[in-house]
Amino acid sequence: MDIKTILLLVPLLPLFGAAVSGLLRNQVGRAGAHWVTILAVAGSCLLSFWVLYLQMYEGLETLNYSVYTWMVVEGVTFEVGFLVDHLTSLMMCVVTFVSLMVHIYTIGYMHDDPGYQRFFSYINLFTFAMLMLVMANNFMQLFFGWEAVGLVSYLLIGFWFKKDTAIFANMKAFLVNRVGDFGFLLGIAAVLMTFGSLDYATVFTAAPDAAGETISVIGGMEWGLLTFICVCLFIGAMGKSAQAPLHVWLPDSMEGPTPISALIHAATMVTAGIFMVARMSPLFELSDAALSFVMLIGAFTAFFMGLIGIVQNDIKRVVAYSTLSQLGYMTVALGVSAYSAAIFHLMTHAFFKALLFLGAGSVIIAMHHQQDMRYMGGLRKYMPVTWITAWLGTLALVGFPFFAGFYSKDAIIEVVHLSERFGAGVTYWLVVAGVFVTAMYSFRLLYLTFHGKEKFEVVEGADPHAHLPDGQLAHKPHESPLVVTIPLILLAIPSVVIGWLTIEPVLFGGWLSDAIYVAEGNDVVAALGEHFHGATAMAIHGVQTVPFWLMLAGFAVATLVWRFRPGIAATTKARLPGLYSLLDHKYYFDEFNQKVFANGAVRLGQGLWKKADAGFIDGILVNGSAKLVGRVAALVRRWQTGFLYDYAFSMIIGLIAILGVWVVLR
Amino acid sequence: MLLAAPELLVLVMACVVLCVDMYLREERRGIIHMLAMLTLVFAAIITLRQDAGIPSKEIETAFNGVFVRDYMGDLLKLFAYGTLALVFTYSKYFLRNNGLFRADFYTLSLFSLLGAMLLISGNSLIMVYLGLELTSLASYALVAFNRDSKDGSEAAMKYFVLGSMASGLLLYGMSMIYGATGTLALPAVAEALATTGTDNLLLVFGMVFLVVGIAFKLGVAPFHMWVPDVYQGAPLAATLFISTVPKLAAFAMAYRLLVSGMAPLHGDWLQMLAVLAVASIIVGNLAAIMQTNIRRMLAYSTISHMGFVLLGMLPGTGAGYGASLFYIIVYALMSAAAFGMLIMLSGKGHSVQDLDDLKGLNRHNGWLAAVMALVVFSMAGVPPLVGFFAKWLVIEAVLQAGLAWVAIVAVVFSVIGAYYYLRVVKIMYFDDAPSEVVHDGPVDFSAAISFNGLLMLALGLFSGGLIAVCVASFPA
Amino acid sequence: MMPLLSLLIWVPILGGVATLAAGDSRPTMAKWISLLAALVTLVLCIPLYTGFDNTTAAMQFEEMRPWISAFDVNYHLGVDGFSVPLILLTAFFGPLVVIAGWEVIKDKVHQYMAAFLIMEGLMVGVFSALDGLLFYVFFEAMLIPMFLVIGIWGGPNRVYATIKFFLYTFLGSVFMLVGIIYLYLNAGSWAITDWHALPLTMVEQKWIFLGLLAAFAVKIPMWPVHTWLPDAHVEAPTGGSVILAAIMLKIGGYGFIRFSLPITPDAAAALDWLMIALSLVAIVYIGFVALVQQDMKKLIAYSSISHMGFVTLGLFIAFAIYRNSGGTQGAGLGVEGAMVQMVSHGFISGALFLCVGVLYDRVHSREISAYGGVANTMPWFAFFAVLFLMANSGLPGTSGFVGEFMVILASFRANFWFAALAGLTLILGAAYSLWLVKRVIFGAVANKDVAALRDINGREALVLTTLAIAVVGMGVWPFPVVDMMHASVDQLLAHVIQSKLN
Amino acid sequence: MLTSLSLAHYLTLGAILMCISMAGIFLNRKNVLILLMCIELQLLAVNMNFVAFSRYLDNLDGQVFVFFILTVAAAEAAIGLAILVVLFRNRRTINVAELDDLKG
Repeated sequence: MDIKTILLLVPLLPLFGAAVSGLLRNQVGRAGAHWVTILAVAGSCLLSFWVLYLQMYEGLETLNYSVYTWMVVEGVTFEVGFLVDHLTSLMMCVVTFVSLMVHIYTIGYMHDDPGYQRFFSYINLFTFAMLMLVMANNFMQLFFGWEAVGLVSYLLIGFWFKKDTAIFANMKAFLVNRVGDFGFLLGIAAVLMTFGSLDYATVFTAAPDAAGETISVIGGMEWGLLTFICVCLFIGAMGKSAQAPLHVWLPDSMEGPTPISALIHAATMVTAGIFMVARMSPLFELSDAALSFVMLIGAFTAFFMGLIGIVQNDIKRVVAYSTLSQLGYMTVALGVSAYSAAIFHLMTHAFFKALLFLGAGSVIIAMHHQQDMRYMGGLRKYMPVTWITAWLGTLALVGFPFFAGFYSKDAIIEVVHLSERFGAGVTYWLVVAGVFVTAMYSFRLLYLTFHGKEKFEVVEGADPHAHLPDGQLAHKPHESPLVVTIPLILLAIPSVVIGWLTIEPVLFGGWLSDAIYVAEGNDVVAALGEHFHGATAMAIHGVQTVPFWLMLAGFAVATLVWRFRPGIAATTKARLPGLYSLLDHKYYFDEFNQKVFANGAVRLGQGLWKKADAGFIDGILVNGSAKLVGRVAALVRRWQTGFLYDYAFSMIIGLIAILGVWVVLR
Repeated sequence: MLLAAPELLVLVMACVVLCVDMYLREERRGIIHMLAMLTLVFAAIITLRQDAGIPSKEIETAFNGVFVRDYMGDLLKLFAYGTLALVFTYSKYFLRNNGLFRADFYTLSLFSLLGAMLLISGNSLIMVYLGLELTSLASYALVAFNRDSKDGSEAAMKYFVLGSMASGLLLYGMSMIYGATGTLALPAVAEALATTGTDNLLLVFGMVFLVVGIAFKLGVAPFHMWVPDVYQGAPLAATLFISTVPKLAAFAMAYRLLVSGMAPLHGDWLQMLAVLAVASIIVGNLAAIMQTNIRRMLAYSTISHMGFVLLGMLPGTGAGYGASLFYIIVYALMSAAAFGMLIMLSGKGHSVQDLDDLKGLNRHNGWLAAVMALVVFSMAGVPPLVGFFAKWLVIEAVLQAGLAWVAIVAVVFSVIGAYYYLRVVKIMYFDDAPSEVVHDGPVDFSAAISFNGLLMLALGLFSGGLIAVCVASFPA
Repeated sequence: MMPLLSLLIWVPILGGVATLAAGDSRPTMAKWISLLAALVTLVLCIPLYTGFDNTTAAMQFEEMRPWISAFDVNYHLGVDGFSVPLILLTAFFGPLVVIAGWEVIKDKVHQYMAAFLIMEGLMVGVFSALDGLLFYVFFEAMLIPMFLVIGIWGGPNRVYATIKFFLYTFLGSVFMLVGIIYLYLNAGSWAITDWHALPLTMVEQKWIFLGLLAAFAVKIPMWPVHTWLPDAHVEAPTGGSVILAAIMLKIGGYGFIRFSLPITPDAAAALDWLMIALSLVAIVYIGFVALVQQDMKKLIAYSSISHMGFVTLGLFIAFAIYRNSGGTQGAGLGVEGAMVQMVSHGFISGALFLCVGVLYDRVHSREISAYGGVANTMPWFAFFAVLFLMANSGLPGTSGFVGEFMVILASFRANFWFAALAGLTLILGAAYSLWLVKRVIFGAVANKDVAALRDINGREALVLTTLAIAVVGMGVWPFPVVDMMHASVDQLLAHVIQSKLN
Repeated sequence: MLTSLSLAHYLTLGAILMCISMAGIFLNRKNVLILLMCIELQLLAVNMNFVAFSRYLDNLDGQVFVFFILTVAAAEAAIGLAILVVLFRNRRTINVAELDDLKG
């Protein structure tokens, strides 16, 4: 097959699957729906790996071509086209692989759901949109994919649309993303204005020439044009990749079914922002200010969102906050120009976080959709596969040496240490402290879920479909079916080994150098590479570093508090009520947004509508003038008294008036 | 002598109709109607024949120059016959239903027509006065011709007193013009003015009185007070008549007196007319809004229409007079249709007065409602109906005269006016009807009113011809 | 050669007359006649599209014959890149509206269908008239059928709404009438193209501009003369709302392109601040107002106003761009964006009103609070509704995105803040659209009315599918639409930056 | 002194008659008959003018006009009185102040 056909098939197969399973849902049936979608994604995945293989071993060059011309205006061509370089193919593989796993897993997870076909249609559509995003060769298509994944995310968070919380969460997710997209779109507009094109290659080539230009945003304040562009684009990334303060949607998105939490809200969509910044590295590299901004936002998110994870009780929310924190790490890496480190972490994170989510989902199936960890405990003996894979995922997450997360996270911490960017010092301490926090919430999750006493009781003879009170189950929890456990195992493998396998090519081997540009003097990864003597050596060296010991400390504290002395948690909570409620309320972001933005907008709308629109314009100007006319008309009418002498008088007055004006005043 | 052949025919036939009636039994009265209609047909044939082959700008005079035949006059006369034919067709139904089907109406109408024709052809102050009085006196009688109507007699009395007073004022003005110029012939007046100049107090005095007389006849504010009362009080057939033929004559009178006679004073009467027109448009539209009586509403709408007619006279150009002429013709046709429709809806022993009598017309008779809607939208000046083209032309004339503010006032008030026209449509189409009403007229009536309504549309879509004729009637 | 434009105008009008002739007693025949006429009109668009040469800005398919020769008025038709898309849009909606009213309208079917056909012909006339007076005649004549449609088949408050609609529009357009008569007196010709070339002083231009503005601002509508629209939409029957939103509003935008910009370029340049300010107010202010609506139709109506803000913004940023950069690069994007936005909004708003109509026919309420959980009982309807609402919020891949995207991109060249304020629609548009989805489509079944809903039938599915294809098609490949207007846009911009003074 | 009656005197007399007649029309709130008389008076004023001008200008046209006016005045009076009779028959009053059924 021609390479272009292959590349076209990669996104189109899932689109086809989505159309078939969605539009013909009654015709294909449940089995038909999952077969067609899984085959589509599997095909897409195979082709993606094939492309990767071609690049690795057949020397396939970077492809940059147009698929079709979207429109042409004033000589500016807007195209739908593909840019396939190493970064793209890496992303394609990650996306399709995780997606495939999730598809398979879904067979088990959504087994009884009436919206079975719809779900498969959505996740297939998502795969299409995400592939369009990563394969884009221009900003317009990027934005298209960007919003399309947002749409599918919206549909999937609200998949169970009867649940009020779900449809609130999905709206919130979309709107917060739109805030980001607002910035993103302005960034794109600035790009078009500056470069006269939206094509990546054209823009990146011309970028250095634009370095000196400025733009006046607020009267007189001159911004570097590129800084402006980058900050705007990054605001988009903040929305999509849930960086503070636009992170608020991600925890709520856990209202959706767990498979999509794994696929969209952990592994792929939320990393689109990271991918985008990496893709834009030729622009970001030209603006230190923007990079500092990126880094600080990332650092803030990495540390403070992790903290919240410690106090959450919903198993998925803990993982969600962990995702926020890990996305923060990636953002930090972007901020210090270590794009490849960010991508590397993105990749490892995709595997182990998908694993953790799917594991959590497996637990949730077993617990009959009970997600509160306070009613779990001791599940290890009921579901060993889930338990073991969860441990593996956790170890990867906390960055235990040799596990995937270790390599990527450690690399990030090291490059931050090496960076001299403004704010790198603070950032370093935040990301290092973050390691401790990560360990704490991660092990807390494991302990509360799989270890300790069972905090649920089995009520014999209860209706298995009835909604039981918290802490009661109709029958004993049991291990999930194969369609669930196999994806867990398949994801566990890369979670363990992918870091060790790929750190060298991805980080130091220049694998991404065709996609990522790092300015001289900014190349902290290269600086790190000078100390790199192989993956194994790095792991061994890792044991001697501060992060490792902090991780162990976190483990120790978690073990003590949640495994052996549960009282401590309660005591601490009672001792520090302020801190606890601050964390429990997630720093009051939601409350603030709800009060100020949501209610504010509604109140403003009401005011404008009732007062300005209905009151002033309609009431006074429109109906008011109608009334005025009516009133004057009534007066005019009274002139017509019906009396002959008044009529005559009026004529004579008229006559005299005319005479007066034309004869006397003449 | 031959020039006045149509007038002579109408005169003779008016007398014939009166006499024939005395020998007719009740059920044969249809003959009167036929005679009257034939009169109109023949008059039209004669007028057309006189007109044929003569260049449009050619003017012929008779009776020592007191009688003139020109293109404008012929056009007005033709339309006077035409509208009067419609009036007769509609009125027959009304007269029959109300036990008034006698020669009175026909004779009086024909005499009034004769007066109107003389007025149209009047080329001397005497002729204008005589024509005016003939048409007016017959109209007074028409208003009162339903002798048992309280409102009719009140209206007739008001009309008579005010009308006579207006004639008196007009005469007074004529006397001054005569004094200032020493002649009664209009062309001679104009000539005298051109040679002696216009800076003469007597002249201006006279002109004011003439303008007042014209304004009364047209029903222009503040000399409009008779219009609503007469329209409301008179028998429908009389209202129908008054709103058609005499209006055409009134325009001719305005043209003859002001343009043929006093063109050199254009600068003065232009401003008077502008003020009167604006006052009329404002008063007519405002007062109409508040009416619940449809005849009164139409009366006030007439007042505003007459304001628009005057607007066309402002620039003093052929195009402007053409616009006015077009407007007045269109007005006569619209008015005939509107009052004809009221007759149609009145039926036996009932006379439509309230707007609410039109309720739900669309449900009972969609076609009638459509015809009425065409008429009403035309009056409101909505294209593609002919009323719009009339308004357009006069607005153009006003702008040509450089009076942009007048144009703005006129269009704004025409929007206000649109409201009450829309209310008619609303009542016909949007309101629910009492179920027992049945509207059904004789075939010729239905045909005539349909024709009349469709004319609104046809004259709009193909307005080029009539507009061209109207404009060509005047020297550029 | 076949007088194509005349056919496009008169086939529906005569079809309407024929429908009327079918009479009250034969509704089925009336329906079929009207469908036939609408379809024939649509078919007549094919030669219009295929025969249109998009490489030139010259008027095509011209027809010219004297009409009112005493005043130089001609029956002069012709189309360029601005008119053709709008004519196609109009013809596209003809059959849809007929089909949409097929079973729903039970009372006076023949009049209903006839009104729409006549309106269709008149709207095509507006888009193809090259004679000022002819344009005005079509422009105003349209009011009559619409007035009747709202008034006869409308909701409980229809009388107020329809009279308000009529008088508002009428008031606006009489000022235009004064303006165009003035132009005629100066130019001695009613040909719009002659007016384009007519030199005018600044004072004249400003007055004429304001006169034209009065007509087009009401029509499009711009803040603060928009208040007729929500009322008209709420009360109008579904078909009325569809035509009103889908096509009639576009006439305002078209008027700016055909009249205001080329005839009074200097005034437009001098007053562009006003136009831009009003556009931005429309986008932002109306966005907030739309957010709090309780009535679905009102919400969509307000969202229409907000979307039309993009049209005026796209048209008038050209001057700011020219002042900034000395060139028109970017201005074309704005103008074409405005055009695309018009076409796209036609599809989307039409579709949305049809969706509301589908619900209204079943439950007889437009109140948002009367619904909830519609997706449970009407999954296919939910699919379409969400699609169109997403398009309404400017989702890429739907037509709603294209126009907004182009205008925002273009306005950035004029001023950062224009783009930023216009960009707020991304958030506001999504907020009101999605909140509507949340309250109406999603959620548990709210009441027994919703529980009793039947999903869309074949007729409704046909209409909505057609529109969905249009919306998605234009979102995925706007090329043909945009390509049609390049030459005309270039010519317009070249003309507009050329001062008419001195 | 009589010989020195000039045109102005006649015109003034005509004007005074005119004013009286008009004042009569709108001041009279009693009897419709008085209105008819006022109208006659008005015509008299006009005739006065015409005759005066005719003499002054030495032109007979004015006097001819006066004959016509007199004739018409007679017809007018006939019609007026006829209407008056009808009015009285219908309303049993000829009081001007009671003629206000039609108004507004």
